[in-house]
Amino acid sequence: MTDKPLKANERPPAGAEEAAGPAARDAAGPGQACPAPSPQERGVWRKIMDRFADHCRARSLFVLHYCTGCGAIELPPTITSRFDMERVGITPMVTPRQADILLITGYLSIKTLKRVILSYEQMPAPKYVLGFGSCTINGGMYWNSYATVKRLDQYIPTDLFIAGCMPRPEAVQQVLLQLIEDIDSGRANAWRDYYRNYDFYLGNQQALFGPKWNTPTDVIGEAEHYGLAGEGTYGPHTKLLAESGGTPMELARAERPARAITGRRKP
Amino acid sequence: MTIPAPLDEVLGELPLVAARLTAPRRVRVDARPENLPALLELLKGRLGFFHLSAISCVDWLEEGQFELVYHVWSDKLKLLLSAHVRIPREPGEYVSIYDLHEPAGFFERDIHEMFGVVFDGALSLDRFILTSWDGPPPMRKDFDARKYAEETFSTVNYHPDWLKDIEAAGGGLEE
Amino acid sequence: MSDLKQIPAIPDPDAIEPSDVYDLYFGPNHPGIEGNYSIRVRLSGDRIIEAVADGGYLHRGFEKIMEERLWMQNIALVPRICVPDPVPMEETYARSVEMIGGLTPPERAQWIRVLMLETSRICAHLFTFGGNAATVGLYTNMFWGVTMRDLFLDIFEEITGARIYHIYITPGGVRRDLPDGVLDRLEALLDELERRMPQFEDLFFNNAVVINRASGTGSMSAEQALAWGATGPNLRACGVASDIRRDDPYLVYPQLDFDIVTEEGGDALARMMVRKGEVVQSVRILRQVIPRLRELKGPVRCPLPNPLAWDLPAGEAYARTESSKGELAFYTVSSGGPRPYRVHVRGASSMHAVQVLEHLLTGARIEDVAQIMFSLDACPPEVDR
Amino acid sequence: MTDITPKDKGSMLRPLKALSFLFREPATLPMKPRPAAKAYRGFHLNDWEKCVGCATCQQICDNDAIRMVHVPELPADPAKGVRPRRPAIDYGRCCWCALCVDVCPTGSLSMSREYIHVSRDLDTYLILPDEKGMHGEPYPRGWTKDDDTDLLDLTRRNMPMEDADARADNFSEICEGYDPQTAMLEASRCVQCGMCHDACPAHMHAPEYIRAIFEGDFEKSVEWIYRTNPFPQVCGRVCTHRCETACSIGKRGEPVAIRWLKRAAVDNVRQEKTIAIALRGMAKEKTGRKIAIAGAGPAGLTAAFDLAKLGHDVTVYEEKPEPGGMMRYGIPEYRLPYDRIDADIDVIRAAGVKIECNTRLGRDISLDALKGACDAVLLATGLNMGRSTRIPGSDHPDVRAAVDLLARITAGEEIDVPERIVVIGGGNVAFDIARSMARLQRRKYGKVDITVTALEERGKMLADEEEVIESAEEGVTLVNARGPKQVVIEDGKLKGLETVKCLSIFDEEGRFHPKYDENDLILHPADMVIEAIGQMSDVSWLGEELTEQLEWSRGRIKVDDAGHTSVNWLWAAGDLVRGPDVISAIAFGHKAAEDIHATIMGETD
Repeated sequence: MTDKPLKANERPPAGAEEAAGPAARDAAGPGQACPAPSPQERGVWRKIMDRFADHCRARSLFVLHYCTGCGAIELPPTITSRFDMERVGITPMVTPRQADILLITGYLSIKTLKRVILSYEQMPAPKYVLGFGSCTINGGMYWNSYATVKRLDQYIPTDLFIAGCMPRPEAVQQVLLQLIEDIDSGRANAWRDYYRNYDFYLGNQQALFGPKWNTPTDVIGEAEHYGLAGEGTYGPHTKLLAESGGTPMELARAERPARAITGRRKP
Repeated sequence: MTIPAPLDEVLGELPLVAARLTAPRRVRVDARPENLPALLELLKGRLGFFHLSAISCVDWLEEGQFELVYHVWSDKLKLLLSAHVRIPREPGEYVSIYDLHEPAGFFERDIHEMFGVVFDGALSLDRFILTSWDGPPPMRKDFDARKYAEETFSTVNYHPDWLKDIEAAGGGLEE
Repeated sequence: MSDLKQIPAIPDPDAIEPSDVYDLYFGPNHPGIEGNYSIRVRLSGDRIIEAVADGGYLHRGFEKIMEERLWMQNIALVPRICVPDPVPMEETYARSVEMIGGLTPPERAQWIRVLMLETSRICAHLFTFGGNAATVGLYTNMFWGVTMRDLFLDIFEEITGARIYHIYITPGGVRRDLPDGVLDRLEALLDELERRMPQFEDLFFNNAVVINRASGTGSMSAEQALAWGATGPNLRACGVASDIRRDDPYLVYPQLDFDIVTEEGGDALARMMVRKGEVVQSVRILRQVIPRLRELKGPVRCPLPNPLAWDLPAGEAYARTESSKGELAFYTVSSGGPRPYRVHVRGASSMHAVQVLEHLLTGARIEDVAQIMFSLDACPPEVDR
Repeated sequence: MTDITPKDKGSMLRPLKALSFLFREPATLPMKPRPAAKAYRGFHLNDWEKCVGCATCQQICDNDAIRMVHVPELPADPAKGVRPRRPAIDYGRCCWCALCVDVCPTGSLSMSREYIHVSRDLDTYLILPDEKGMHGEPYPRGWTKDDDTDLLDLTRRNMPMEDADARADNFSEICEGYDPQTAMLEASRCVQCGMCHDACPAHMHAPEYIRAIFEGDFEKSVEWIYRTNPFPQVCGRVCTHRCETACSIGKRGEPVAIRWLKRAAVDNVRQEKTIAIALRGMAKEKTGRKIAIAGAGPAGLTAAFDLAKLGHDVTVYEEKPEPGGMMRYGIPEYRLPYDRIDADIDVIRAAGVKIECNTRLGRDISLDALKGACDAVLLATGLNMGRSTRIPGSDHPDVRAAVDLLARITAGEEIDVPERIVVIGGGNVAFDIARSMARLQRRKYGKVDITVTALEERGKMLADEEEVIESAEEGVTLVNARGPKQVVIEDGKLKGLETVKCLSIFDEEGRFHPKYDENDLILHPADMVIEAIGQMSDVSWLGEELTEQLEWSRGRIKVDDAGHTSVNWLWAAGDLVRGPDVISAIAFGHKAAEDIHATIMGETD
């Protein structure tokens, strides 16, 4: 909610463009999964290890237990007896710190988006984001609403989208199976894009939350740690972080915290 | 279909604008702003209109008025009474009825948030939904949600292969 | 009852050492929260001094965008307002439009609507069973509840063409007639449900864990419930026999024979008992509706102009429905145009999720928060709209 | 509730109960998509054969999810109401409500039972649906349009009409017209797709004036009508309504009664109000230019009206005693009452147009004189001479031309009505004269004996369907697929018409070249044969000099699209140069007026 111009349609710097192999088509822009690092970056042994890690990782995935929108109503059926996802090692997890998958189940109000980004940044890499239904793709039913964001992939990188309003449990099954396959074959690398083009995503976030927007996670530090920091990581928006210096708690307080509307009236 | 006698009697005690039966078990009362609280108090005290179902607000931009509608239900009469008052859009201030109906706390807060109406003596006018909103109260008629959405959010600019082919042939998306 | 249940007086905030008092953000990302909702609690030890409901995470500005869409287009929008129980939304909107336009749906359509409403009530309650059981650690129950509900969703899919968002009830009737044989399948499913009810009973309502955890938790008196604006099952759990299907009847409910389920005590257990009773009553209603629909023939929609050229006369209507959560109401205003001038949604949970919840949480213990919220069956999207 | 105690405080064996569930059929389903329900609302299907690109789906979509795509290789046919456009669905917006399916006028849209699409490529979420489905795999059809779900009203409000015996012996108007209420109901069927606008030669704003009628604002409706057509009374009655042929509602049901709605609009507005509305946008000051128009038919008067509104000084010269041309002298009164024509012409007069009747070019006033006096001359004299079949005996005095008879009936002259009449021709004119004579016969003899011999088969008649039906109701006999062979004459007296079976009308190139079966002969006994096979123009008044100057093409004056002849100051419009019906003449009049204005004003500045 600020007059800052929106960066949504701005192409990110070259970080995401170095497309290779099957993922070439997907490197079209921000939010699309960007390709795995090219061979010269990592040694053969490391690559084998990566493959092995991916292979194991794909067999046990925790879904963050966060019902962001109406699509969440189809999650209980998906994880319980009828469409039992535990068959493929997928089960809900209550804390972001131990979750691998973040399901964005439909529309995101601006207020929720903040919490989603906080949760996403708390999740340890590699992490995967699935967009449920029309609302995450292009606004869906709420295309002309003042309260919901229209494009998920402008704010956090998204691995897979699934059509539907809302998607049936079978569809959810399919997207999860697809994700498993992508992880196994090392194609699910959207999370790298967040580090590679952090400035782009941060810019879009700031366009909504104001220039003082900040999170407790040191994303740039992590980017450097993963060796993913590129020219897309730093930029005009990341500069603002230093100046803002507000923690989410402070920002939350800045959100005029409500008082209870029950009990005795405050004097 | 007529207004039940006891209700008619109570309504007679106040200088009201009008009262009529709009549907089965639905009575519309147009009240003057100054005597609406008294009306609700009478109804609650005498005829068992205990349950405040909702407070609705309608923004009549042309008339420059907010219309506040208090829907109260009486289990005794099995009747839903909608009391309408019109207050000037500017400054848009009215009295709270929290002391009479506790649920009003929520509705007044909501109306304040969505229309910017200030209720004197309301329990709390804190933001509940739009905590980080700094635009005008969105439910006002002069707030153009679509324009706001177009300015604030970006949408996908599709360009699939089949469309490229059609464009090559001289066709394409129409506006 | 263990003395753990004896809730001491709420400590006076000023008397407490500041170090002893702390704020806790409970949700929105928390399994104990139904939907995307948040409660900010101020605790002294594990005792809640003050609870502040914090909603708006699911705000989509429904009332605003409905003003921009045609009367008929809005039928696609309304079910989204409350996900777990969408049918009453469609019904209430449709009825408010009918009241303005002076339409009366054909009789068959009215019976079909009742069928939809009661089936949806069963689904919603089964869902709540699951959630509520999970809050006391009984996951089997959740699995059963959700799976049972899913079988009903199959019936919905067959009738309406969608599992959750049916977009089936339109102003003037319903969109299409029932497909052949669906009534038989529904009846068979009801038998199955009745067969399973004792097992639910056994596993949940008759379970020492549940009883010890739930009885006395988040209890309110009838006076409090009325004063705080509680409606629906939550109010009936305090012994108040109030039900819009009886008091302010709509559709063909006057012709139907059912009881208003009430319980004493107004605590979490009582609320769940009421829901259990309502499932039984809904089955009873459906058992009356199905044979009626078998013999009753006729149209399911009254003729309307094409939706693009459909202007409603100027007017207003306040339609109320007894949803699974409580009193659901639409206040629709038409200025005589192709679109609504104003639609105000009175979500059934708007009281339960905010002030009732805040009241009940004050003085409760932190481990009871989830259970209290689930037992109120508050539906956040209804509050945020 | 605090005293409640569980029935059993949980014995140790309690868990064993679980064993009873061991043998229950598991609820878990195999890990693959189930087939969806019969009426499932999955991805869209669109039958491109049926779809006409009317974009009604786009209008109903509440999510702005449907956008029309122009596909060049598709056929475009405004007359039939077909546009080369197809809907594309944005699955980043769609909510699967299927309102587009329910509202689709052609019923081409439906939904499949396919519901899974997973991709990270956003471009795959914009789909141009066809019969093959989202991913080209065959899935059964899900939600389709049926009588319950159809949101459109496919039956038109019927027009109150005099029944056959009430009308059979008089010339009073048959159709009584819609009352405002019925008109509004009929207007509410329109989906505003605009096919009618494209199909109409004059491109009338039908969607706009229908919408205005639906809103009950008949004056606004008349205003919209007068933007493109100064003859609403006429066209509201006798227009060939190509708009209704194109109407997308007519693809499955009865098209919206656009013609009757136009009539209802003018019928429900007072004449003086109509005049006031029609003259809106009238030029404030005169241009001082003078323009002469020959022929007060639809083309000439339309041009006159436009030019007058532009501030020119316009005079129309008409040979007949009354203006209106074929509208008055060609169309019988029971279809188009004369006072209705007058009503339209009064509006045109009110615009300042001077109409001088009983003035024939070449006889009463010469073209040269006009050339000298005016800046431009427009010829719109139409086709006023009946064409002859030139079959043996067609020169007999009892072989008449339909147009002459019709004109004389209109003029109120006494014409001899024999007992038995045969009409040659299958067009509207043939039925006009047949039905007129039928009325006269009924008056004279109390019975009707008229045979219409049409070259075409019943299905391919040129005349409007209602003409054929109504004439039958009035006792006119129709004989199809008969070509005239000869008029049988015995000692100077006409005995009847001999016709021969017609096998085909057009040859391979589609030229008019009928083939006959010479062995299949029928004699239709009659005392009078009327030829109604078309008209031709009499341009003798042009004079040799001008006839030399002008370029000709196939017997007609050669003009460009705007009616400008090869002679600089001379324009020609209407039937004289191009046919065939009133609305085309009106359209032509507009074009000519525009061109004349541009040209003569262009000369100065």
